[in-house]
Amino acid sequence: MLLIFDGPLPVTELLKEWYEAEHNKNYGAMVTFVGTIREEGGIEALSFDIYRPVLETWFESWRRRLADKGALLIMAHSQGDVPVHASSFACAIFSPKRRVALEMLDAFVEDFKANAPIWKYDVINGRRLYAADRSTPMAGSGLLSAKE
Amino acid sequence: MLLIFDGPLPVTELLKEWYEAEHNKNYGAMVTFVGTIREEGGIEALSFDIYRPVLETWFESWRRRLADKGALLIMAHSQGDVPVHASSFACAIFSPKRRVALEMLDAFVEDFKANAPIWKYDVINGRRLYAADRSTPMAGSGLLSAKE
Amino acid sequence: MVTVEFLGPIGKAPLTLEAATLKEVAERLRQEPDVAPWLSQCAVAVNDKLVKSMDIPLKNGDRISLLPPVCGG
Amino acid sequence: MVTVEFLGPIGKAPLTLEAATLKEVAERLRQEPDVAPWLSQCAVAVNDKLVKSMDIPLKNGDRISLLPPVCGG
Repeated sequence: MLLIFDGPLPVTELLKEWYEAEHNKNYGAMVTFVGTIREEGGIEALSFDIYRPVLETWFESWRRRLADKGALLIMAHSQGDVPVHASSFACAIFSPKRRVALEMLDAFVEDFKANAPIWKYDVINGRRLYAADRSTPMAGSGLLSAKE
Repeated sequence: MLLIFDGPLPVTELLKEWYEAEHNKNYGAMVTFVGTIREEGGIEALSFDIYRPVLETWFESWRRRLADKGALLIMAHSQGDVPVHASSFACAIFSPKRRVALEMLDAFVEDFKANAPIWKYDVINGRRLYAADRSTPMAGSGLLSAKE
Repeated sequence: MVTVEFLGPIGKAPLTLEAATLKEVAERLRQEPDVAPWLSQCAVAVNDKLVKSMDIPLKNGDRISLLPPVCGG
Repeated sequence: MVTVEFLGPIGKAPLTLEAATLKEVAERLRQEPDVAPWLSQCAVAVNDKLVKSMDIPLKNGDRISLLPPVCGG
């Protein structure tokens, strides 16, 4: 399940919904990751663009990878502005085995940072500035600049 | 913060309290682990004994290790009976950096399984049977059987 | 005719152009001064599927997307 | 006099005995048939502090705890 919200995530409601929906399905472990906007560099907020069609394909490949291990993957992300100290990203993995949950949480979050088609902007004095210095080219970038 | 509950953990309330207390303290990442009782081997419940003085010392050394990295560690565990599909263990790490959160969650949970002074029993037909096959000798075990 | 769209911070309106291959698209985009600097950092999708090779035949109506460096979370 | 307590599943009431060292405690416990099989699997705490060595002097009133294999979570 992939959820997109306009603005901050309702984190406590999401965690509650996810736990209540899954705790009785015989998973032994739930792990979660929540990303919250840090106050730094004078920002008021971060702002996000998402390209949903490619995000859905990327998420679906992870969902299947987890399902093959008997585990369930859920994530939520914000688009638009998210103020300092609010949260823009939450995910959960439910798994029969704790090792799968712990290892896949790490692998999923790192691949999310590197390959999910989401763009981040600092919001400073109401202006939206691309966070180029914190961004990572997706796998396969540079194809159209290749000389052959 | 180390919390001990008689019986099942109120998971959604704990996650809500922890997130609400910490989300505005400029941690960028929250990770959590929740352990839930699986229905297997005909059990009604698991039951737990805790030796609190040694658990507190063990937890305090982890709390300090995390604090040295700027991170906050919280955990809750049940004592007594916890029915199938209810939860007996929950922990959270709040950290400025996601790598610290993800790596320390894994390391903390694994050390918890190996060295936290908690004993597990299957509850079957109302009888409490030590889960010897799933238990691990703590670091330094066997001291009193050593020949010299 | 194919359409090229520029996602996220590139901030450019879509282009419509004649191209039979991705290589022809690349040649054309290298001539656009507001796009050329992005090319080395962008992933490419054809009809929302990421591609790893320029040897992809294009057909009328195909949609090519340029995805610049990302930072979710 | 020191007290030896048996945690978790060992299920035995505390023993009180004369011992000046952990080594003397070990010698005594090896003679208890309901405790001896646990010794190779138990960690040991003196006054709630885990110890790694038998060279620990004991004093009157010390409390020794045996901690059998654990499984929290």
